[in-house]
Amino acid sequence: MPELAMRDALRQAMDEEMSRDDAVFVLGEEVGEYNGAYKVTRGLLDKYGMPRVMDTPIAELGFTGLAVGAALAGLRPVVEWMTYNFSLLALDQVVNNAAKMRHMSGGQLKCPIVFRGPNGPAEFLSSQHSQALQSLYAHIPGLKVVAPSNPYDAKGLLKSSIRDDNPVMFLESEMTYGMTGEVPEEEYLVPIGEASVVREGSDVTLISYSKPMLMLHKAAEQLAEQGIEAEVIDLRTIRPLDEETIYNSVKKTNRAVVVDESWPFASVGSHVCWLISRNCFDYLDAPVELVCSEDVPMPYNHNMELAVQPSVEKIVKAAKGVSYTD
Amino acid sequence: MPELAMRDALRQAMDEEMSRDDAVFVLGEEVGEYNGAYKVTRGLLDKYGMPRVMDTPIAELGFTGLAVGAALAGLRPVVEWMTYNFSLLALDQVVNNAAKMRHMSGGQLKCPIVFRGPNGPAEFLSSQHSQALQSLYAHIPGLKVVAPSNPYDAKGLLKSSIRDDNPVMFLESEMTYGMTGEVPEEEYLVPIGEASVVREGSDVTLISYSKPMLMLHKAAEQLAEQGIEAEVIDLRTIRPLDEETIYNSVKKTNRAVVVDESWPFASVGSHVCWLISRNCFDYLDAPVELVCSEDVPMPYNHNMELAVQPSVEKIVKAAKGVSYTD
Amino acid sequence: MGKLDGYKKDQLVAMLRDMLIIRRFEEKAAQAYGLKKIGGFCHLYNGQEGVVVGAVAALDMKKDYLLTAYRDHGHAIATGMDPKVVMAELFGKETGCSRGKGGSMHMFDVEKHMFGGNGIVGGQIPVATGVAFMQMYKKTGGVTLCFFGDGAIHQGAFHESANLASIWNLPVIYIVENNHFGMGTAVKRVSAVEDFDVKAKGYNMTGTTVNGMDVIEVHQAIQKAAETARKEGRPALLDVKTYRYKGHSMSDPAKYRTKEELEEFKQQDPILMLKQDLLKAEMITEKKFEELDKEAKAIANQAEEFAEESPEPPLESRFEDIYA
Amino acid sequence: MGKLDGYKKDQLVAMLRDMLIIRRFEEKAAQAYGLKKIGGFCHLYNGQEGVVVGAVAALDMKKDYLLTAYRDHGHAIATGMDPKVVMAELFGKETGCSRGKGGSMHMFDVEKHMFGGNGIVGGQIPVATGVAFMQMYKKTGGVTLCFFGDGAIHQGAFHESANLASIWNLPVIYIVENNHFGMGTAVKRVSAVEDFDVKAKGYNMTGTTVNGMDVIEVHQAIQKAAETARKEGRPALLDVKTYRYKGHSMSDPAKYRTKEELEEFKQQDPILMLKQDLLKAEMITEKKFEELDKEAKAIANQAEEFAEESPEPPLESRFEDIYA
Ligand SMILES: Cc1ncc(C[n+]2csc(CCOP(=O)(O)OP(=O)(O)O)c2C)c(N)n1
Ligand SMILES: Cc1ncc(C[n+]2csc(CCOP(=O)(O)OP(=O)(O)O)c2C)c(N)n1
Ligand SMILES: [Mg+2]
Ligand SMILES: [Mg+2]
Repeated sequence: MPELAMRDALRQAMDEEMSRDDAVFVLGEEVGEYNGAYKVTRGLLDKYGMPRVMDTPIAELGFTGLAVGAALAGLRPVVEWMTYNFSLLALDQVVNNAAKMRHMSGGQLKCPIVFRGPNGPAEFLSSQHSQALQSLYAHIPGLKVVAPSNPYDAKGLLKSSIRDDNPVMFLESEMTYGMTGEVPEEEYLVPIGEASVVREGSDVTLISYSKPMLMLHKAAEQLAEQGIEAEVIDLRTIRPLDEETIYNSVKKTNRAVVVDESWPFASVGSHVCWLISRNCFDYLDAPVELVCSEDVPMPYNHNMELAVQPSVEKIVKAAKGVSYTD
Repeated sequence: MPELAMRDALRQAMDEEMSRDDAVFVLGEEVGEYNGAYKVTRGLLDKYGMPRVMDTPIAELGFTGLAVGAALAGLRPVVEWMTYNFSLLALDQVVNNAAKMRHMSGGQLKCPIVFRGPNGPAEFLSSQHSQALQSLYAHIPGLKVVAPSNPYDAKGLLKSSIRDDNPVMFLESEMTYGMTGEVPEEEYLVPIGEASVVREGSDVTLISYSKPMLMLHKAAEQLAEQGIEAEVIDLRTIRPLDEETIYNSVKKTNRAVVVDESWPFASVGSHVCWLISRNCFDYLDAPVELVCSEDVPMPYNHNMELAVQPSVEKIVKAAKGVSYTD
Repeated sequence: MGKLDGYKKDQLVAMLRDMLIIRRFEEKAAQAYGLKKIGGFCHLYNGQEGVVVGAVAALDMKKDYLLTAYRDHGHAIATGMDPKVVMAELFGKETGCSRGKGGSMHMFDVEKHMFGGNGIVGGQIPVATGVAFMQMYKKTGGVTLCFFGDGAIHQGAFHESANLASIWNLPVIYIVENNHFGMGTAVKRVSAVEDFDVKAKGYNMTGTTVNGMDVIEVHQAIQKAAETARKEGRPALLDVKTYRYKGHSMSDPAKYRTKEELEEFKQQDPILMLKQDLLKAEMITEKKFEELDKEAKAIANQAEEFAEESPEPPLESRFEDIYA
Repeated sequence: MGKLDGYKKDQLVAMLRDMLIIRRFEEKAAQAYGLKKIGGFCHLYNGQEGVVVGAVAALDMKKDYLLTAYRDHGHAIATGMDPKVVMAELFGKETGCSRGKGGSMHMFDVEKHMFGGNGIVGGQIPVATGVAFMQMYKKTGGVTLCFFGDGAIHQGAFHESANLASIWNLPVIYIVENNHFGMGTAVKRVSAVEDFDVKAKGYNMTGTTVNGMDVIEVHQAIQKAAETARKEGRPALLDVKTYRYKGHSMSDPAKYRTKEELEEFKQQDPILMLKQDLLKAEMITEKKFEELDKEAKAIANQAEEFAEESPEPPLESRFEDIYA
């Protein structure tokens, strides 16, 4: 299978869906002539022209709401937010229109729209530009939230998201756009709402999604060297959450560590921790642990910014903690 | 002690702080000539005039950011959002400026500002106007989040919030503005960050904040009739959370039910559930239960909107569930 | 009498009829609200009928679209929605256009291109701009009417949308229903300019001031704007002066204005004005007007009866209509 | 030669000096970035020096304030911040103005009334308007300069703020640093109008177009606007045309523009232009200019050395500076 970088896998997904369906179009800041701030939309303007690819002014609320209207009227917009940090300006349109139009119209309307862009900590950006905002979106009924960790899933999930008739928040990560992985030449989809067990193990379940999955793999290896066999789960979709896969694993391992780049309070991470605590109550040999970003705004200084985030060491430590071997 | 309605207790707090400190001012839609959409600011314009009380255009992002700037420059704004539903338009200014200015300036700036208004379900308003949004704000480091349930706490906490040198999200509830309670004539403060045990009990701990506290009291009474003595905790402040008071209670009762008007996913409620699950692991005789709003946008029809929210019946049922007596 | 030149009698009578139906419908809704058959916010349209009726009369709702704010009963009826399903929605019934999920602020009829009904002030402006984007994208030749209030124009959503519509040549017509107040706030207290048409220049757009109490003037202004939008894809901004006779919503006693001001506008009532014009032109008689009004009242009554008799939505339906 | 009439030599030389320091500082920063001493976004100000230097020269920073976006090194230095603490912040060091927490986009000096440095496009506009609100509230007689880019003006934040400033008589001056591009996007591709001054009318505000390559013209325009703001509390909007010589940030090769366009603007370089004016007026000599430039380079070098030698912030400090 060919190896593709994440950004190219994402582009392929958009490209294929755009040629499959004229209603699919891409809009956002710098997505066209500049080929994307992170080059994810490279070549799409050349290939499809306007209005299939639209460079927008810096007006997140306006172009997001415009895309919602276009979706309600029959198009299938893919909105690129240059980063999710800027999506806060557009939140009203996502929460009050995209997520609710179907509901408020008693099922008459549907809103097939994808919001995508990098989310989560990057490097040397300070606190306004390095936020993991998935917990805000995961809280909202009416949305789906997808967060792949590798090129294969990214392509398959983005294609599914574009074909989905609901608003999908599609979370990427700046730090992994260059990450490569195998992507088949033939067409495939990865269904929304299915987690995947990416490593089997018997002693502890490690759960995460998106960029931190890289750490989970490493942590699992280190743990294996120390005699602890970790089962590793990549959630891939946050909403709807594949609870069954999680519980099946924890009921087997009796221990769980959830890893999340978010701040802790009212987060995806702490929610998953509680779900396990409640639904595997009789199976748990130790409290479920959360390894998350510290509850502070992201500093610019690199040593500090690394210190506030999850790390392989922190994950290993937590896994040993719940295994009572530290 | 005189009985005061919630709205009057809140107004007294603002009035007292405005006369105590010239830097305190109130702004928002209809807060002046109209005396507030819910009459919480009644009389303040008459008493203090402009610019102490400023009626704003309908421009939540603009006037919220303006208030942040005024706070950084030495004033102490009290921003009224007509309801928290509309605060989503202003979220960027709260999250990226109010909560982070001190951090980004390396501690040079401070941002003494209060954002207040009704939050949570009201009646017959459909999905855009009946949202409990505390989980979004509770997620953000740099903010404090306060949510009183009665006039006494409301007044004391609002005064503390106005005197606090940090951004405070102050959550009220439309449905309880008319609720009366005792409020002393002499000045007092209620400190931010302290929960209160409002009923002692030995069998199960019921935890909530804001409007649902009314249900907790009733539920505790019904449970008592059935031989279950509930300890009832009013969190009063969500961030910073008074974890100690919670754990002390649960370590005694060994059972907990958390009640929250929020949607479940990544919520204040599920977070508190996880904190208890983790930190009282060895004390829990049953999984911690969450009684929250159902994971759906709020419908307009009254029977449906009641059905999606927490209720005394649901709380009693959950408490009996964790007590294994249902 | 040049004013009605070029109009067919049927067309004018239809406008009169629509305004009457909306007026009588709102009166019925107010009554039902008093009886607690309707709850929550309920923003009545009395006095403003000329705006939406004049506007919709200039459209072809097969290819054109309409979006507005929460003061939307009139818009629902003007686009051809059955007053019964509108009233049933107000009653929160299963037979309501939104199955009882939306209520007063959220009237929708996707077939009739009535895309709501939005409760967030200014929230519909980018969305309407997006509907017009679809029209440009698919070259449908349609236009989208985007109604909002004098209070809404200060929202960033307007500014961002207007610029987008202009640079992308979107066939959207922004209609300020300038009823002089946003809740209790008079326009002049919150706006740096008196007439909003001056804002249009900042987006390289045509701006026009229109007397919204005169349905004919509205009709002509929209017709003109729609033609430009269809032919050249140019958006437009219309500041349509009107007045609401009732409080902002059912709970507002409207103490912020004088009786005299209200009376002044009632003298120019859009229904009365068109009636006078038609009487003068001998296109209707007093008797015909009475008949139309009687019919309007009957329609409102039937709507109320239908709503009253309709079933409550099943409780389980609260889990429906969320994901497609 | 009327242009410099009324100016004292010292004042003009100080402006020249400030522009040179900023230029040399940015060159040093670019170098250090290449050596990975600085990371992340780093938006250089080369070419735009005339804007902030001309503007600040018109102010009294004891009572006036300044806020800008992320392209803020020049603004920091112009307001009198020590280039050392600015460079140290770029290096993420404990001695940086923001203790290494803010980096390139977040230069602050509260004492000097430099209130940042904001990374959200348009984010500083309401905040600056609020600082001016304080000035109105306390009647300080001060004004607030609010700088933002040609890309930022399309944000709703601008629209909402401008209306607020106008209705409340806030002494804020909105300065568009119109460097013709927002990242890779030329103004004309995203703006419905070519000159932004036409937008001012929509807020009942004065709008002016200014040549930002000419520090004297900027100085005079700001002086005039500041006077009106101080005396009458009226805000103003200035569209200041300028150009950035480098890419948007360090990672941008700037392929979206021609070499010719860049060269054209370099011919009008604000430092060169003022130098010529001063030579002509015999206020400086070539030698004096060389001295000034040497001094500027020395300041930039010292800043770099200071930053290099400064300690890393203690890791525990990540829990500090969050709550007061
Ligand atoms: C974003 C937002 N802010 C505030 C409100 C509360 N609110 C509802 S209607 C209204 C006044 C709107 O006035 P205008 O736009 O003139 O419309 P009108 O009611 O006069 O038709 C306000 C402030 C809201 N619904 N949404
Ligand atoms: C709200 C928001 N959207 C997008 C960005 C990404 N971004 C950073 S700078 C920039 C271009 C801004 O252009 P302009 O306002 O002209 O300022 P300039 O960089 O030219 O000084 C963009 C899109 C951002 N930082 N904030
Ligand atoms: Mg109005
Ligand atoms: Mg620019």
